[in-house]
Amino acid sequence: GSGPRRAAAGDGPATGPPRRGGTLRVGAVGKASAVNRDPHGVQVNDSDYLILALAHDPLTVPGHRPNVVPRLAARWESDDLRRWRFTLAEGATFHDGTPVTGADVAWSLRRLRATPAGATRLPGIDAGGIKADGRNAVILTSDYPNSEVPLLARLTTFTLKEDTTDVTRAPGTGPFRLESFRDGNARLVRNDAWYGGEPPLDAIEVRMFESPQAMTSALLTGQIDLASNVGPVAARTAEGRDGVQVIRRPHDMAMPIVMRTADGPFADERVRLALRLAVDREAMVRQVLSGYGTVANDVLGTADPAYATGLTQRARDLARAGRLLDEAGFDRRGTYELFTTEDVPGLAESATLFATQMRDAGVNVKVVKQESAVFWDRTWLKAPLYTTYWGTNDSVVFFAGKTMQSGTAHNEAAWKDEEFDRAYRKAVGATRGTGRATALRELQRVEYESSGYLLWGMADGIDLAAAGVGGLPKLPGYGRVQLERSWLSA
Amino acid sequence: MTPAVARIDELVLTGPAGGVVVDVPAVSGERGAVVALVGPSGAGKSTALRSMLGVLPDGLTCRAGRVRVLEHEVLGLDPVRLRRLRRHHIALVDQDPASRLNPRMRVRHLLAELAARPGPGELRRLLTDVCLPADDEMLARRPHQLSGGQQRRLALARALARRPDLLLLDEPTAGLDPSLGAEIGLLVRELADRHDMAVILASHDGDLVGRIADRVIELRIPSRAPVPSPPPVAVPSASAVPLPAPAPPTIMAPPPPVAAAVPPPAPAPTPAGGAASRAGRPVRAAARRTPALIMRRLRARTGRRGRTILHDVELELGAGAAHAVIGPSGAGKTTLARAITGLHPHAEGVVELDGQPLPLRLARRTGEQRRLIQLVPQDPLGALNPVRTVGAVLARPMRLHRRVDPADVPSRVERLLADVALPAETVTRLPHELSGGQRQRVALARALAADPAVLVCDEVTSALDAPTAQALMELLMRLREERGLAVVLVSHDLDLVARHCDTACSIDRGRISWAGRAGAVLQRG
Amino acid sequence: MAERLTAARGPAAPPAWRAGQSSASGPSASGPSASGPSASGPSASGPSASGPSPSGFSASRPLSLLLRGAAALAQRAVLLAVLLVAVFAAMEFLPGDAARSSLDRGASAAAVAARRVELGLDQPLWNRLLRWMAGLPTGDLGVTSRGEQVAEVIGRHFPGTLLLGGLAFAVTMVAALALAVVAALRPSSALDRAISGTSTVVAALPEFVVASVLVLLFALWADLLPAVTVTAAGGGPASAAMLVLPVLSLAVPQIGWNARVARAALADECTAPHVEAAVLDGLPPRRVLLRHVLPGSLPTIAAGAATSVGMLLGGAVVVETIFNYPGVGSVLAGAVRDRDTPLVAGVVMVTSVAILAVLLAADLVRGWASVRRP
Amino acid sequence: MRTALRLLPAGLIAVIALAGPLLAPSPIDAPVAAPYALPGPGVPLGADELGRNVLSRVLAGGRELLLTSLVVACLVTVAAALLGTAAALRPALGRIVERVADVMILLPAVLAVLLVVLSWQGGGRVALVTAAVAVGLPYAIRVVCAAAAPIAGSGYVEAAVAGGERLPQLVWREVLPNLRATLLILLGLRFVAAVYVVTTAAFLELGPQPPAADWALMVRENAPGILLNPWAVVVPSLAIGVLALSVQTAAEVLAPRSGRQVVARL
Ligand SMILES: Nc1ncnc2c1ncn2[C@@H]1O[C@H](COP(=O)(O)OP(=O)(O)OP(=O)(O)O)[C@@H](O)[C@H]1O
Ligand SMILES: Nc1ncnc2c1ncn2[C@@H]1O[C@H](COP(=O)(O)OP(=O)(O)OP(=O)(O)O)[C@@H](O)[C@H]1O
Ligand SMILES: [Mg+2]
Ligand SMILES: [Mg+2]
Ligand code: NI
Repeated sequence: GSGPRRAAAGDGPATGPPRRGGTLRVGAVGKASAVNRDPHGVQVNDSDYLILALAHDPLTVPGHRPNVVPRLAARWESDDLRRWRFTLAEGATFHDGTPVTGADVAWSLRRLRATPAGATRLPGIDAGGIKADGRNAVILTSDYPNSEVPLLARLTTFTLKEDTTDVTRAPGTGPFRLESFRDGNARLVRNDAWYGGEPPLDAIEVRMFESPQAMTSALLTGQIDLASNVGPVAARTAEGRDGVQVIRRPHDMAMPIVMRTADGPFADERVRLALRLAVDREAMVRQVLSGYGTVANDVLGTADPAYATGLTQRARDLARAGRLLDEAGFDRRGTYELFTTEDVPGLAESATLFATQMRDAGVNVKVVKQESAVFWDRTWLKAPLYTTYWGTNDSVVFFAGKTMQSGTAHNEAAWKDEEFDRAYRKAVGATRGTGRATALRELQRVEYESSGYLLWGMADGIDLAAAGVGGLPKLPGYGRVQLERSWLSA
Repeated sequence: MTPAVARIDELVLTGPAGGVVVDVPAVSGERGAVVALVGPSGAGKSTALRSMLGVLPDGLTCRAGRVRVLEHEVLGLDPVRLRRLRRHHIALVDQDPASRLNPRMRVRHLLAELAARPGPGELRRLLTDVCLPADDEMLARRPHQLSGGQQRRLALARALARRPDLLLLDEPTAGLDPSLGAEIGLLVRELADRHDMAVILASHDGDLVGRIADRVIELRIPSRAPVPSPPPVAVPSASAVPLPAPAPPTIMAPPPPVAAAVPPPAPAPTPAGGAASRAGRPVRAAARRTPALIMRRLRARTGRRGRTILHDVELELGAGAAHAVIGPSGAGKTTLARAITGLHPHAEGVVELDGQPLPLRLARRTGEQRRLIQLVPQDPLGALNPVRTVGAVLARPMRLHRRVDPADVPSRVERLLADVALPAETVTRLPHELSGGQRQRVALARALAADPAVLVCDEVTSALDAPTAQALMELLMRLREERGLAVVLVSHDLDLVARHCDTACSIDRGRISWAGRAGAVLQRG
Repeated sequence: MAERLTAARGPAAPPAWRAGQSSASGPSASGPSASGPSASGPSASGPSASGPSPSGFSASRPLSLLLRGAAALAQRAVLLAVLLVAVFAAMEFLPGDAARSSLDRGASAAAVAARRVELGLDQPLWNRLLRWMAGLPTGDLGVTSRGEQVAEVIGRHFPGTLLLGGLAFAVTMVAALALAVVAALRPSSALDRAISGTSTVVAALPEFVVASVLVLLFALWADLLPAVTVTAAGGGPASAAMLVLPVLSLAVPQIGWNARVARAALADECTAPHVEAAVLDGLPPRRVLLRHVLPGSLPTIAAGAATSVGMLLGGAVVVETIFNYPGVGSVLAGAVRDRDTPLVAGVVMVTSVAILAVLLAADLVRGWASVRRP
Repeated sequence: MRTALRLLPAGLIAVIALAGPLLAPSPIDAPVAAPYALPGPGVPLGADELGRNVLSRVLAGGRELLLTSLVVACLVTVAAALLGTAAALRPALGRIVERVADVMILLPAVLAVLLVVLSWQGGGRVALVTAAVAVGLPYAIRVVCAAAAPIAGSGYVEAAVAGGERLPQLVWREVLPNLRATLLILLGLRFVAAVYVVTTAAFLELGPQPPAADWALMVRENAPGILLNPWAVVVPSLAIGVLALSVQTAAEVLAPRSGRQVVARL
């Protein structure tokens, strides 16, 4: 197929040593109606999250290998995987100069835990299990052994001063200090005293855009320097234009198709396997993602260092799919509705193309597009066949725990598998080592063979930047907000 | 002789079928001369006048046409020059001025937009010239706040406003009472004499023509389109009234300029006494029964809290009787007619029909009540739907009120047309394809199609030549006899009134100023 | 030729045209006196010749106008209330609710329920509606599902939309009228057909197509105008140039629509006899059009324009998104998506007031132009 | 003959819209090129968001839209013509009709469409048509009402009332024939507006569902790639415009010519 050409040759990232100074204008998508400035609130807007992440620090942040790296917490340790002690970074202070204490962190985490979604953000950790430990440490106690606690501490564990009331004006601990904010647009200036080392940029201006298209236009006409998460269409539009670099961050977004396992037409494992064999993954990546992505193998968590590369890559095998359907006694005369929504670019398109491909296997799939609110209210977790998406590419275990183990509230495919559950418990309960590795392999094998997910590929995250911008983040998911090492060439 | 300001050398128009519809003889008009075009309704008088503005009726083809106005061949003149000619040098006062005055403009602007020197003084002068009150209140009115005669005079004032070289008048005195007509006649004569205008007018008002015209040119209906003679009516003497025999264009000797000194030529041969005796019978017949239409203390205002324009008018009318309403222009005749029909929204009083009280608001009247009283309005052009053919217009009341077997409707329509002396082919025409007199007759025919008990005619003969008017009156006479139709006739034609009505009243400033036998109107002066 | 006329009737001519005639009574017993009283005031009092007329319709005019205005306003207020009830009911009808959409998709059922209580969604519709309405007189439009004051959100965003919509409306009306008039001056000419055809096609183009094409042409290729709006510190667009493309994208389809309506209304009115009369009076085409044709077709044109306001505000949702223009349109889109009833109702209310104002104006135009018979 | 000539484009576009699916060179839902590929061999209009043949989809995408929008446009125009003139003739009725219409004008189209279509589960096309009529009607009524008002005050309507005509006849015989130009334009514009509503519905995922080819849907789906392959958006947009234009011409040509023409050139 016609894979995407690499980012325009002449306009690679700025080279040379990082230069100090300059103001970076960053665009991020956000809806005016959904602006939320509470660090522990629900961030629907990229722009809000970007601003918060620059001004506040979570305890940990995503990394490449390992996938969790220190930020406000300099290190963490646990003996039994239940009692986790996070030690704060040396010299961490708030923007007003006061040092960050364990009490501040504990208060903030308890505040986070008390939000409506708190239980899913910090699963297994009660408010009572969050305690300051001395001046610069905090202890989190999990109900069960959980090796993933540091991972859970990524993203929204923003720290405010204890007993803050006005959260929108509270000083943060991050590399930049919020100078002004209006309607989702903000200006942040360098925090010279940041414990992680002084960022090169003088300031970052965040501009909120209603749509990726508007953001792309703004970048192409030089109104902004960095357009974050614009999607493949914008990337192709920008390709070949002078003065624009296209940054690909692989494994950014999963858009699996969910087949309900508990009941309905896809309850039979053979039917699910047949569909997985009938889908043309290469074509999906090529057509839906314009090639800006990679083929996947039905296992979620592709960027995890522990991701099972040993499993054979599934490829299209219509003959075998047909046989499996026959064996299962699948009714080919029926029409099966595939529900989808337009929340993220490419989602509805993937459903459409999937439906076309299924016709080759003799399965009639009819795409039903739903408005977002309807989809989440009526379809998600309930329908026999629907698309879903996960924007942060978390670890294998994270997905297993959040969406597949039998007890979770968000078991999208209503999947219950003894073997899987056992492997999961072993994986979370195991310290790093061979036991954990085997458990993880086992877990992924079961998932590969019989889960309700059909993960055909992973979309790249795509940012556009002006030619002079260097040091841009390369990580998938929310790793894209780490702009503290970015710089502008003269 | 001074060179002609305007001359029609020839003008022959043919209809869609190819037959000649209009054939205008040579016409010319010079400065200082008043030329009158006369002839039966539908002869082409209005067409001739309009041709001098460079317009021909659409739908007709011009087989031969040479019309010169002020050294310009106006048919086919380029638009810019034509417009300038119309703007500065020619003015036409149309036959139906009511519809041709912009309803959204005030008198002030209607005059000012054409005035050569639009100043307040000039506007007042114009109004005074046409015998309209020259006060601010008048200047602030809109056309629909004027009576029919006032509208006509306003249209005349508009024409005079630009001080044209050539003044074309289409029935300038239609709908005006005799004295006002005489006044307007004097004005026209003076325009020609003192201001050196060329005036060409079309009129059926023999009186006016006799008094002011220097030359009379008679138009006739081309032989191809014979006018059906009205069918023999029940009254024996009616058939004695002949239709005008088509006469060759005659150029009469110009009468002496002081028109008023010439006694008006007697227009009709029938002696007034004969009419009175004929009219006697229905009155007696009706007297035995209760009166068909009774009106008591009828008042009308211009608005809910507006000025009163009718004061306590009383009227009684027997079945088969004919009552005339005369009076100066703007007196309230039309208002009275409309109030009877239920069309004046701000009227109060009592109206009874055949002993039954009748609501004054039309909306409260039943369909049958509406059918029983029919109005022939003063402005027939406005009262005819521009997109409906004559045939449809006439057939509709018959079907609506189910007075005629549906199968018979076409033949009844044909009969009705013949009754009002219109050719049968008129059925397919649209209102704007008719002459003024023809429209008036269509409006009358429509009213008759409903088979009413009371017919209210508002100036139904104002656009008709005397013989045609006479024929219509005979028709009404016949219906009065046969069906007991009661007629309220609003008219300024005292001869007509004297000959065809039983009783009459005169309205002045909204009050009945006189009532008595119709024969007496002529003596009243 | 006109020159000669003027010369002949120069100042030398007698000032009164009918010199000597106005006083002549002669046989005319009813001449001037017949028409005199018809013009005089409420007089049962007799033949008062002239003078100011204290007739009813001019005396009580200001008062009755005021009363009528008040009545019209009251009527509109009721309309608005009805609409708001409808909006509340409509939002109730839609699947999903604000509690769920203001939470993570991961929120538990208990959390959703708690959030419903917090947002008052557990209350019956009427309760919520009444509570919301009770706050209206004090300018309190309630709180969004994200906890902001609705009035504040709208206050921040509505001026932008008003500016955008107002400009687009002005551009629309000027352009549409100009096109319609130009076309009407040359009926069934090539120009007329071209204008009619283009405006139909243009009216069929969705705003975002126009917007995308404009961005492509003027921003990405020609680099003449900014592609998107950048918000200045004050909240408005940073430069006036940023308004050009959004205004055009909004206006172009509406120009098409209004040009068509106006052209048709003009065509209908052109058949009126009084228009013909004006032409035969030799009035210049422009005058005929402006004074004789336009007033009659104004009600239709005004109605078209009034409906355009609604569509302009609707189009603002799309255009604001594409150009990243800070306005209330995008807030409305998001609020509907989030089932944020108070916010939707608040936005609908302010846009409705704007639309109502224009509808009222259209009604006034119609009242002015309509000819009531006596 | 001239009538036939003027009808030709309308006929052509109708034929394309109705028979298009048969003419399509490749299946409408199979990718044949890269997404948003520019025109090239086999894909004269390039490819759409999924690399499908734009030409095929344009050919296939008119039928439903044409029929739905035509139905909506006719319903709206007829209903508005009747209600609007009735309202102009009867001020009391007029006030009610107009006030109801006004409320509906104030309701944003998005909300109105959502309400009708979502509350009428399984209504499908009928629900969509209903919503489109409901959204379009108030606008149309206002225009008709305004246009009919002067005619309602004319002498011939008064004469007809005095002659005993009832409301339906007044509407049908006296007023409507005089509104020819306005009504025809209205029909054309309502068609366009109907397309609009169908597009809006598609925007709310309520209209035609993928992979159906539909001009309105295509315009919307391919909008993000307008810079990559403009044809995928421009061609269906133009198709809608041309369709509207031909609906308009057809209506003008086919409607009976009546009434006086513009008498004199201005
Ligand atoms: N709406 C109005 N506002 C002010 N004055 C009005 C209004 N309607 C009618 N009038 C006046 O009422 C008077 C009576 O009008 P009407 O039409 O009844 O007169 P008429 O007797 O029929 O006159 P004509 O012979 O000229 O037709 C006129 O002076 C007219 O100017
Ligand atoms: N557009 C048209 N189509 C067909 N016939 C027409 C058209 N216009 C006028 N006519 C006919 O031409 C003839 C002359 O009409 P015109 O108006 O000039 O008559 P007129 O002499 O003014 O009559 P009246 O005294 O009744 O006003 C009439 O028979 C009329 O029916
Ligand atoms: Mg005539
Ligand atoms: Mg009168
Ligand atoms: Ni001149």
